[in-house]
Amino acid sequence: MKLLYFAWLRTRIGKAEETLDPPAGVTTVGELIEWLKARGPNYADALKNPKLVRVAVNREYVTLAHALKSGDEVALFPPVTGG
Amino acid sequence: MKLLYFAWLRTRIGKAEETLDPPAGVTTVGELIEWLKARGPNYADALKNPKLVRVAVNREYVTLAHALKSGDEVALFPPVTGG
Amino acid sequence: MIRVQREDFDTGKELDALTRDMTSVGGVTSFVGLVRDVAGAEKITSMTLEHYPGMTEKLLAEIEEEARRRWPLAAVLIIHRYGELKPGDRIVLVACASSHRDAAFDACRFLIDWLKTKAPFWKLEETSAGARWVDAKDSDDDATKKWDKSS
Amino acid sequence: MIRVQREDFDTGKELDALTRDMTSVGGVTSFVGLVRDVAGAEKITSMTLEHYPGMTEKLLAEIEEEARRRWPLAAVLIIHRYGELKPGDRIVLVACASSHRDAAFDACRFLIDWLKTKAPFWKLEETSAGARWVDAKDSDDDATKKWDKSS
Repeated sequence: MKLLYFAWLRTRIGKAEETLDPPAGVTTVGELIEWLKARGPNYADALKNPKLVRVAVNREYVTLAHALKSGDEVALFPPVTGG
Repeated sequence: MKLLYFAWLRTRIGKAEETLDPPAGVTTVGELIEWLKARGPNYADALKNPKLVRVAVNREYVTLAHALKSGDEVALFPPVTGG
Repeated sequence: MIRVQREDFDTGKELDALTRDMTSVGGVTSFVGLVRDVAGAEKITSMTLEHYPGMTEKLLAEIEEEARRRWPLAAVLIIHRYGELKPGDRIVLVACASSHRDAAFDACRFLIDWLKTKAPFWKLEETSAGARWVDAKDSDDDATKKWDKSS
Repeated sequence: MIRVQREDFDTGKELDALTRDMTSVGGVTSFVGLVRDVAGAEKITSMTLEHYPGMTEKLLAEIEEEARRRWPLAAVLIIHRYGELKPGDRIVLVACASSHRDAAFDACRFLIDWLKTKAPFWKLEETSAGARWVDAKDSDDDATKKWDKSS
Protein backbone atom coordinates (compact mmCIF):
# COMPACT_ATOMS: atom_id res chain seq x y z
CA MET A 1 0.00 0.00 0.00
CA LYS A 2 1.37 3.37 -1.06
CA LEU A 3 0.98 6.18 1.46
CA LEU A 4 1.31 9.88 0.62
CA TYR A 5 1.52 12.75 3.09
CA PHE A 6 1.07 16.44 2.30
CA ALA A 7 1.65 19.83 3.90
CA TRP A 8 2.18 19.76 7.68
CA LEU A 9 1.21 16.10 7.84
CA ARG A 10 4.23 15.49 5.62
CA THR A 11 6.59 17.65 7.66
CA ARG A 12 5.41 16.22 10.99
CA ILE A 13 5.67 12.62 9.84
CA GLY A 14 8.95 13.49 8.18
CA LYS A 15 8.43 11.95 4.77
CA ALA A 16 6.35 12.57 1.66
CA GLU A 17 5.56 8.97 0.89
CA GLU A 18 6.25 5.39 1.86
CA THR A 19 5.10 1.90 0.99
CA LEU A 20 3.71 -0.09 3.90
CA ASP A 21 1.89 -3.38 4.33
CA PRO A 22 -0.51 -3.03 7.24
CA PRO A 23 -1.52 -6.24 9.06
CA ALA A 24 -4.66 -8.12 8.04
CA GLY A 25 -6.69 -6.50 10.85
CA VAL A 26 -6.40 -3.10 9.15
CA THR A 27 -9.30 -3.09 6.71
CA THR A 28 -10.59 0.50 6.78
CA VAL A 29 -9.11 3.99 6.56
CA GLY A 30 -9.93 4.57 10.22
CA GLU A 31 -8.06 1.42 11.23
CA LEU A 32 -5.13 2.43 9.05
CA ILE A 33 -4.84 5.78 10.83
CA GLU A 34 -4.97 4.13 14.25
CA TRP A 35 -2.28 1.66 13.17
CA LEU A 36 -0.10 4.50 11.82
CA LYS A 37 -0.43 6.45 15.09
CA ALA A 38 1.09 3.48 16.91
CA ARG A 39 4.13 3.46 14.62
CA GLY A 40 5.87 6.34 16.36
CA PRO A 41 5.52 9.76 17.99
CA ASN A 42 5.85 11.57 14.65
CA TYR A 43 2.78 9.73 13.32
CA ALA A 44 0.92 10.11 16.61
CA ASP A 45 1.58 13.83 16.59
CA ALA A 46 0.64 14.37 12.94
CA LEU A 47 -2.58 12.38 13.22
CA LYS A 48 -3.68 13.29 16.75
CA ASN A 49 -6.59 15.55 15.71
CA PRO A 50 -8.90 13.54 13.45
CA LYS A 51 -10.78 16.75 12.49
CA LEU A 52 -7.66 17.95 10.71
CA VAL A 53 -7.01 14.81 8.68
CA ARG A 54 -8.43 14.39 5.19
CA VAL A 55 -8.08 11.11 3.33
CA ALA A 56 -8.07 10.29 -0.37
CA VAL A 57 -7.87 6.73 -1.68
CA ASN A 58 -6.84 6.42 -5.30
CA ARG A 59 -7.26 10.19 -5.60
CA GLU A 60 -10.82 10.30 -4.35
CA TYR A 61 -12.00 11.70 -1.02
CA VAL A 62 -13.18 8.96 1.35
CA THR A 63 -14.45 8.65 4.92
CA LEU A 64 -12.89 6.73 7.78
CA ALA A 65 -15.21 3.79 7.07
CA HIS A 66 -13.85 3.33 3.55
CA ALA A 67 -12.61 -0.24 2.96
CA LEU A 68 -9.02 -0.57 1.79
CA LYS A 69 -7.72 -2.90 -0.91
CA SER A 70 -4.15 -3.97 -1.52
CA GLY A 71 -2.48 -1.70 -4.05
CA ASP A 72 -4.46 1.36 -2.92
CA GLU A 73 -2.83 4.78 -3.03
CA VAL A 74 -3.78 6.36 0.29
CA ALA A 75 -3.12 10.08 0.82
CA LEU A 76 -3.40 11.81 4.19
CA PHE A 77 -3.42 15.59 4.38
CA PRO A 78 -4.76 18.57 6.33
CA PRO A 79 -7.75 20.65 5.20
CA VAL A 80 -6.86 22.30 1.90
CA THR A 81 -6.01 26.00 1.60
CA GLY A 82 -5.65 26.70 -2.13
CA GLY A 83 -7.51 29.04 -4.40
CA MET B 1 -34.76 74.84 -22.59
CA LYS B 2 -32.40 72.35 -24.24
CA LEU B 3 -33.95 69.06 -25.31
CA LEU B 4 -31.94 65.93 -26.16
CA TYR B 5 -33.27 62.76 -27.80
CA PHE B 6 -31.51 59.41 -27.94
CA ALA B 7 -31.78 56.06 -29.75
CA TRP B 8 -35.16 55.42 -31.44
CA LEU B 9 -36.67 58.49 -29.81
CA ARG B 10 -34.07 60.47 -31.71
CA THR B 11 -34.69 58.72 -35.04
CA ARG B 12 -38.49 58.93 -34.72
CA ILE B 13 -38.47 62.59 -33.79
CA GLY B 14 -35.86 63.18 -36.46
CA LYS B 15 -33.35 65.22 -34.53
CA ALA B 16 -30.81 64.73 -31.75
CA GLU B 17 -31.41 68.01 -29.97
CA GLU B 18 -33.24 71.30 -30.12
CA THR B 19 -33.82 74.38 -28.01
CA LEU B 20 -37.44 75.13 -27.24
CA ASP B 21 -39.33 77.50 -24.99
CA PRO B 22 -42.49 75.80 -23.79
CA PRO B 23 -45.38 78.03 -22.74
CA ALA B 24 -45.83 79.03 -19.11
CA GLY B 25 -48.39 76.28 -18.50
CA VAL B 26 -45.71 73.61 -18.96
CA THR B 27 -44.21 73.28 -15.49
CA THR B 28 -43.47 69.55 -15.14
CA VAL B 29 -41.82 66.84 -17.21
CA GLY B 30 -45.21 65.21 -17.77
CA GLU B 31 -46.66 68.46 -19.12
CA LEU B 32 -43.59 68.93 -21.34
CA ILE B 33 -44.13 65.51 -22.93
CA GLU B 34 -47.83 66.22 -23.57
CA TRP B 35 -46.92 69.55 -25.13
CA LEU B 36 -44.25 67.90 -27.33
CA LYS B 37 -46.74 65.25 -28.52
CA ALA B 38 -48.95 68.03 -29.85
CA ARG B 39 -46.11 69.48 -31.89
CA GLY B 40 -46.36 66.94 -34.69
CA PRO B 41 -46.88 63.30 -35.66
CA ASN B 42 -43.18 62.52 -35.28
CA TYR B 43 -43.29 63.59 -31.61
CA ALA B 44 -46.64 61.91 -31.05
CA ASP B 45 -45.31 58.66 -32.48
CA ALA B 46 -42.03 58.75 -30.56
CA LEU B 47 -43.71 59.54 -27.24
CA LYS B 48 -46.94 57.56 -27.57
CA ASN B 49 -46.01 54.84 -25.06
CA PRO B 50 -45.13 56.51 -21.74
CA LYS B 51 -43.75 53.22 -20.41
CA LEU B 52 -40.96 53.45 -22.98
CA VAL B 53 -39.91 57.01 -22.23
CA ARG B 54 -37.20 57.77 -19.69
CA VAL B 55 -36.40 61.33 -18.68
CA ALA B 56 -33.25 62.92 -17.31
CA VAL B 57 -33.09 66.57 -16.27
CA ASN B 58 -29.61 68.01 -15.97
CA ARG B 59 -28.26 64.45 -16.33
CA GLU B 60 -30.27 63.00 -13.48
CA TYR B 61 -33.19 60.59 -13.79
CA VAL B 62 -36.50 62.22 -12.86
CA THR B 63 -40.19 61.30 -12.80
CA LEU B 64 -43.05 62.90 -14.72
CA ALA B 65 -43.88 65.08 -11.70
CA HIS B 66 -40.45 66.72 -11.72
CA ALA B 67 -40.69 70.54 -11.89
CA LEU B 68 -38.83 72.20 -14.74
CA LYS B 69 -36.75 75.36 -14.53
CA SER B 70 -35.64 77.57 -17.38
CA GLY B 71 -32.20 76.57 -18.63
CA ASP B 72 -32.75 72.87 -17.82
CA GLU B 73 -31.19 70.23 -20.06
CA VAL B 74 -33.98 67.71 -20.60
CA ALA B 75 -33.17 64.35 -22.20
CA LEU B 76 -35.81 61.91 -23.43
CA PHE B 77 -34.81 58.37 -24.31
CA PRO B 78 -36.03 54.77 -24.37
CA PRO B 79 -35.09 52.20 -21.70
CA VAL B 80 -31.33 51.69 -21.82
CA THR B 81 -29.70 48.60 -23.31
CA GLY B 82 -25.99 48.90 -22.60
CA GLY B 83 -23.68 46.63 -20.66
CA MET C 1 -12.17 54.45 -11.82
CA ILE C 2 -14.48 54.80 -14.78
CA ARG C 3 -13.85 55.26 -18.48
CA VAL C 4 -16.24 55.74 -21.40
CA GLN C 5 -14.37 55.30 -24.65
CA ARG C 6 -14.59 54.38 -28.31
CA GLU C 7 -11.34 52.36 -28.27
CA ASP C 8 -10.96 48.73 -27.33
CA PHE C 9 -9.26 47.77 -24.03
CA ASP C 10 -6.79 45.08 -23.05
CA THR C 11 -8.50 43.13 -20.26
CA GLY C 12 -5.33 41.64 -18.81
CA LYS C 13 -3.47 44.95 -18.71
CA GLU C 14 -6.43 46.69 -17.12
CA LEU C 15 -6.79 44.03 -14.43
CA ASP C 16 -3.07 44.02 -13.69
CA ALA C 17 -2.95 47.81 -13.44
CA LEU C 18 -5.96 47.80 -11.14
CA THR C 19 -4.16 46.04 -8.29
CA ARG C 20 -0.56 47.03 -9.02
CA ASP C 21 1.23 48.12 -5.82
CA MET C 22 -1.70 47.00 -3.70
CA THR C 23 -0.74 44.91 -0.75
CA SER C 24 -3.83 43.25 0.62
CA VAL C 25 -6.01 42.40 -2.38
CA GLY C 26 -7.05 38.78 -2.18
CA GLY C 27 -8.90 38.65 -5.45
CA VAL C 28 -10.28 40.46 -8.45
CA THR C 29 -13.66 39.57 -9.90
CA SER C 30 -14.43 40.81 -13.38
CA PHE C 31 -17.09 40.67 -16.05
CA VAL C 32 -16.41 41.25 -19.73
CA GLY C 33 -19.43 41.78 -21.96
CA LEU C 34 -19.07 40.80 -25.62
CA VAL C 35 -21.06 41.55 -28.77
CA ARG C 36 -23.09 38.48 -29.75
CA ASP C 37 -23.58 37.64 -33.41
CA VAL C 38 -27.18 36.49 -33.17
CA ALA C 39 -30.37 38.34 -32.29
CA GLY C 40 -33.31 35.99 -32.43
CA ALA C 41 -33.26 34.39 -35.87
CA GLU C 42 -30.97 36.91 -37.52
CA LYS C 43 -27.24 37.26 -37.78
CA ILE C 44 -25.79 40.51 -36.48
CA THR C 45 -23.21 42.07 -38.74
CA SER C 46 -22.41 45.02 -36.49
CA MET C 47 -23.65 46.90 -33.46
CA THR C 48 -23.50 50.60 -32.69
CA LEU C 49 -23.61 51.82 -29.12
CA GLU C 50 -25.06 55.29 -28.66
CA HIS C 51 -24.71 57.00 -25.30
CA TYR C 52 -25.40 60.27 -23.51
CA PRO C 53 -22.00 61.93 -23.08
CA GLY C 54 -21.72 63.61 -19.74
CA MET C 55 -24.60 61.77 -18.11
CA THR C 56 -22.93 58.42 -18.67
CA GLU C 57 -19.75 59.43 -16.88
CA LYS C 58 -21.71 61.08 -14.07
CA LEU C 59 -23.85 58.01 -13.43
CA LEU C 60 -20.94 55.59 -13.64
CA ALA C 61 -18.99 57.63 -11.11
CA GLU C 62 -22.03 57.68 -8.81
CA ILE C 63 -22.56 53.95 -9.03
CA GLU C 64 -18.88 53.29 -8.33
CA GLU C 65 -19.30 55.36 -5.16
CA GLU C 66 -22.42 53.40 -4.24
CA ALA C 67 -20.57 50.08 -4.66
CA ARG C 68 -17.73 51.36 -2.49
CA ARG C 69 -20.23 52.35 0.18
CA ARG C 70 -21.81 48.91 0.17
CA TRP C 71 -18.71 46.70 0.02
CA PRO C 72 -15.08 46.92 1.22
CA LEU C 73 -13.42 47.37 -2.16
CA ALA C 74 -9.74 48.06 -2.75
CA ALA C 75 -10.34 49.06 -6.37
CA VAL C 76 -13.14 49.38 -8.91
CA LEU C 77 -12.88 49.70 -12.66
CA ILE C 78 -15.69 50.26 -15.15
CA ILE C 79 -14.86 50.66 -18.85
CA HIS C 80 -17.77 50.98 -21.28
CA ARG C 81 -17.28 51.44 -25.01
CA TYR C 82 -19.48 53.26 -27.49
CA GLY C 83 -19.51 53.52 -31.28
CA GLU C 84 -19.49 50.74 -33.85
CA LEU C 85 -18.55 47.25 -32.70
CA LYS C 86 -18.37 43.85 -34.39
CA PRO C 87 -19.52 40.45 -33.10
CA GLY C 88 -17.01 39.17 -30.57
CA ASP C 89 -15.81 42.68 -29.68
CA ARG C 90 -15.57 43.68 -26.03
CA ILE C 91 -18.29 46.12 -24.91
CA VAL C 92 -17.75 46.52 -21.20
CA LEU C 93 -15.38 45.57 -18.40
CA VAL C 94 -16.36 45.69 -14.75
CA ALA C 95 -13.75 44.69 -12.18
CA CYS C 96 -13.75 44.78 -8.39
CA ALA C 97 -10.78 44.04 -6.17
CA SER C 98 -11.18 43.20 -2.51
CA SER C 99 -9.57 41.28 0.28
CA HIS C 100 -12.99 39.63 0.61
CA ARG C 101 -14.02 37.30 -2.20
CA ASP C 102 -17.73 37.71 -1.48
CA ALA C 103 -17.46 41.49 -1.70
CA ALA C 104 -15.61 41.31 -5.01
CA PHE C 105 -18.28 39.05 -6.51
CA ASP C 106 -21.31 40.88 -5.14
CA ALA C 107 -20.03 44.32 -6.10
CA CYS C 108 -19.13 43.20 -9.63
CA ARG C 109 -22.56 41.72 -10.17
CA PHE C 110 -24.28 44.75 -8.67
CA LEU C 111 -22.39 47.02 -11.07
CA ILE C 112 -23.13 45.06 -14.22
CA ASP C 113 -26.79 44.58 -13.25
CA TRP C 114 -27.01 48.28 -12.65
CA LEU C 115 -25.23 49.22 -15.90
CA LYS C 116 -27.71 47.17 -17.90
CA THR C 117 -30.70 49.14 -16.62
CA LYS C 118 -29.47 52.60 -15.72
CA ALA C 119 -26.42 53.61 -17.73
CA PRO C 120 -27.58 55.66 -20.76
CA PHE C 121 -26.39 53.38 -23.56
CA TRP C 122 -28.48 52.08 -26.45
CA LYS C 123 -27.61 49.27 -28.84
CA LEU C 124 -28.44 49.46 -32.53
CA GLU C 125 -28.02 46.10 -34.24
CA GLU C 126 -27.34 45.78 -37.95
CA THR C 127 -28.71 42.50 -39.29
CA SER C 128 -29.45 41.03 -42.69
CA ALA C 129 -33.03 42.21 -42.10
CA GLY C 130 -31.91 45.79 -41.48
CA ALA C 131 -31.03 47.89 -38.45
CA ARG C 132 -33.02 47.80 -35.24
CA TRP C 133 -32.76 49.13 -31.72
CA VAL C 134 -32.36 46.45 -29.07
CA ASP C 135 -35.30 46.22 -26.67
CA ALA C 136 -34.70 46.43 -22.94
CA LYS C 137 -35.20 43.17 -21.11
CA ASP C 138 -37.48 42.79 -18.11
CA SER C 139 -34.99 40.30 -16.68
CA ASP C 140 -32.41 43.07 -16.49
CA ASP C 141 -34.83 45.27 -14.58
CA ASP C 142 -35.50 42.43 -12.17
CA ALA C 143 -31.75 41.88 -11.71
CA THR C 144 -31.31 45.51 -10.74
CA LYS C 145 -34.28 45.56 -8.40
CA LYS C 146 -32.80 42.79 -6.27
CA TRP C 147 -30.08 45.26 -5.18
CA ASP C 148 -32.62 47.87 -4.14
CA LYS C 149 -32.23 48.29 -0.40
CA SER C 150 -35.74 49.57 0.07
CA SER C 151 -37.38 46.45 -1.37
CA MET D 1 -10.38 23.39 -19.58
CA ILE D 2 -8.12 23.00 -16.58
CA ARG D 3 -4.43 23.60 -16.04
CA VAL D 4 -2.22 23.09 -13.01
CA GLN D 5 1.10 24.77 -13.57
CA ARG D 6 4.14 26.36 -11.96
CA GLU D 7 4.32 29.21 -14.51
CA ASP D 8 2.44 32.48 -14.37
CA PHE D 9 -0.43 33.14 -16.79
CA ASP D 10 -1.54 36.19 -18.79
CA THR D 11 -5.10 36.87 -17.68
CA GLY D 12 -6.08 38.88 -20.75
CA LYS D 13 -4.70 36.35 -23.23
CA GLU D 14 -6.39 33.50 -21.41
CA LEU D 15 -9.76 35.26 -21.36
CA ASP D 16 -9.50 36.22 -25.02
CA ALA D 17 -8.54 32.69 -26.06
CA LEU D 18 -11.43 31.27 -24.04
CA THR D 19 -14.12 32.81 -26.24
CA ARG D 20 -12.23 33.17 -29.53
CA ASP D 21 -14.38 31.97 -32.44
CA MET D 22 -17.41 31.64 -30.21
CA THR D 23 -20.54 33.20 -31.57
CA SER D 24 -23.07 33.50 -28.81
CA VAL D 25 -21.12 34.31 -25.65
CA GLY D 26 -22.65 37.33 -23.96
CA GLY D 27 -20.18 37.60 -21.15
CA VAL D 28 -17.22 36.17 -19.31
CA THR D 29 -17.00 36.30 -15.53
CA SER D 30 -13.63 35.69 -13.97
CA PHE D 31 -11.90 35.61 -10.63
CA VAL D 32 -8.16 36.08 -10.18
CA GLY D 33 -6.71 35.16 -6.79
CA LEU D 34 -3.57 36.99 -5.69
CA VAL D 35 -0.95 36.39 -3.01
CA ARG D 36 -1.49 38.82 -0.15
CA ASP D 37 1.49 40.24 1.69
CA VAL D 38 0.03 40.15 5.17
CA ALA D 39 -1.03 37.29 7.42
CA GLY D 40 -2.34 38.60 10.69
CA ALA D 41 0.34 40.85 12.11
CA GLU D 42 3.20 39.57 9.99
CA LYS D 43 4.49 40.44 6.56
CA ILE D 44 4.62 37.59 4.09
CA THR D 45 7.84 37.42 2.11
CA SER D 46 6.86 34.43 -0.03
CA MET D 47 4.33 31.65 -0.29
CA THR D 48 4.77 28.11 -1.50
CA LEU D 49 1.82 26.16 -2.83
CA GLU D 50 2.08 22.41 -2.46
CA HIS D 51 -0.39 20.17 -4.27
CA TYR D 52 -1.21 16.54 -4.94
CA PRO D 53 -0.25 15.95 -8.58
CA GLY D 54 -2.74 13.72 -10.30
CA MET D 55 -5.52 14.19 -7.78
CA THR D 56 -5.61 17.94 -8.36
CA GLU D 57 -6.14 17.59 -12.10
CA LYS D 58 -8.73 14.82 -11.60
CA LEU D 59 -10.78 16.88 -9.13
CA LEU D 60 -10.58 20.07 -11.19
CA ALA D 61 -11.80 18.21 -14.27
CA GLU D 62 -14.66 16.73 -12.24
CA ILE D 63 -15.73 20.07 -10.85
CA GLU D 64 -15.63 21.64 -14.31
CA GLU D 65 -18.03 18.90 -15.42
CA GLU D 66 -20.24 19.57 -12.43
CA ALA D 67 -20.39 23.29 -13.22
CA ARG D 68 -21.28 22.50 -16.84
CA ARG D 69 -24.07 20.23 -15.65
CA ARG D 70 -25.52 22.95 -13.41
CA TRP D 71 -25.25 25.96 -15.73
CA PRO D 72 -25.36 26.59 -19.50
CA LEU D 73 -21.69 27.43 -20.03
CA ALA D 74 -20.01 28.03 -23.36
CA ALA D 75 -16.54 27.75 -21.85
CA VAL D 76 -14.83 27.15 -18.53
CA LEU D 77 -11.21 27.76 -17.59
CA ILE D 78 -9.46 26.95 -14.34
CA ILE D 79 -5.74 27.65 -13.97
CA HIS D 80 -4.14 27.00 -10.60
CA ARG D 81 -0.47 27.55 -9.91
CA TYR D 82 1.82 25.73 -7.49
CA GLY D 83 5.37 26.30 -6.28
CA GLU D 84 6.90 29.44 -4.84
CA LEU D 85 5.04 32.72 -5.29
CA LYS D 86 5.60 36.30 -4.13
CA PRO D 87 3.09 38.83 -2.75
CA GLY D 88 1.02 40.23 -5.61
CA ASP D 89 1.55 37.12 -7.78
CA ARG D 90 -1.43 35.48 -9.43
CA ILE D 91 -2.42 32.15 -7.84
CA VAL D 92 -5.57 31.11 -9.64
CA LEU D 93 -7.81 32.08 -12.51
CA VAL D 94 -11.38 30.88 -12.83
CA ALA D 95 -13.39 32.04 -15.85
CA CYS D 96 -16.85 31.11 -17.11
CA ALA D 97 -18.37 32.20 -20.40
CA SER D 98 -22.08 32.05 -21.04
CA SER D 99 -24.82 33.71 -23.00
CA HIS D 100 -26.49 34.12 -19.60
CA ARG D 101 -24.87 36.57 -17.22
CA ASP D 102 -26.34 34.92 -14.13
CA ALA D 103 -24.92 31.56 -15.15
CA ALA D 104 -21.47 33.02 -15.72
CA PHE D 105 -21.45 34.63 -12.28
CA ASP D 106 -22.93 31.71 -10.36
CA ALA D 107 -20.67 29.13 -11.98
CA CYS D 108 -17.54 31.22 -11.41
CA ARG D 109 -18.35 31.66 -7.75
CA PHE D 110 -19.25 28.01 -7.35
CA LEU D 111 -15.89 27.01 -8.80
CA ILE D 112 -13.78 29.30 -6.64
CA ASP D 113 -15.74 28.40 -3.49
CA TRP D 114 -15.22 24.78 -4.32
CA LEU D 115 -11.51 25.15 -5.10
CA LYS D 116 -10.92 26.72 -1.70
CA THR D 117 -12.24 23.72 0.19
CA LYS D 118 -11.72 20.68 -2.03
CA ALA D 119 -8.78 21.13 -4.40
CA PRO D 120 -5.70 19.55 -2.80
CA PHE D 121 -3.49 22.63 -2.46
CA TRP D 122 -1.77 23.83 0.69
CA LYS D 123 -0.21 27.22 1.30
CA LEU D 124 3.04 27.61 3.24
CA GLU D 125 3.70 31.24 4.14
CA GLU D 126 7.20 32.56 4.82
CA THR D 127 7.07 35.47 7.23
CA SER D 128 9.57 37.37 9.33
CA ALA D 129 8.47 35.06 12.17
CA GLY D 130 9.29 31.93 10.15
CA ALA D 131 7.37 29.58 7.89
CA ARG D 132 3.89 28.36 8.69
CA TRP D 133 1.12 26.44 7.00
CA VAL D 134 -2.04 28.43 6.38
CA ASP D 135 -5.06 27.21 8.35
CA ALA D 136 -8.27 26.36 6.54
CA LYS D 137 -11.08 28.87 7.10
CA ASP D 138 -14.51 27.87 8.30
CA SER D 139 -15.96 30.63 6.14
CA ASP D 140 -14.65 28.81 3.06
CA ASP D 141 -16.35 25.61 4.16
CA ASP D 142 -19.60 27.51 4.63
CA ALA D 143 -19.24 29.05 1.17
CA THR D 144 -18.90 25.60 -0.38
CA LYS D 145 -21.81 24.14 1.58
CA LYS D 146 -24.23 26.67 0.14
CA TRP D 147 -23.77 24.96 -3.26
CA ASP D 148 -24.58 21.53 -1.85
CA LYS D 149 -27.78 20.45 -3.53
CA SER D 150 -28.68 18.03 -0.78
CA SER D 151 -28.73 20.71 1.91
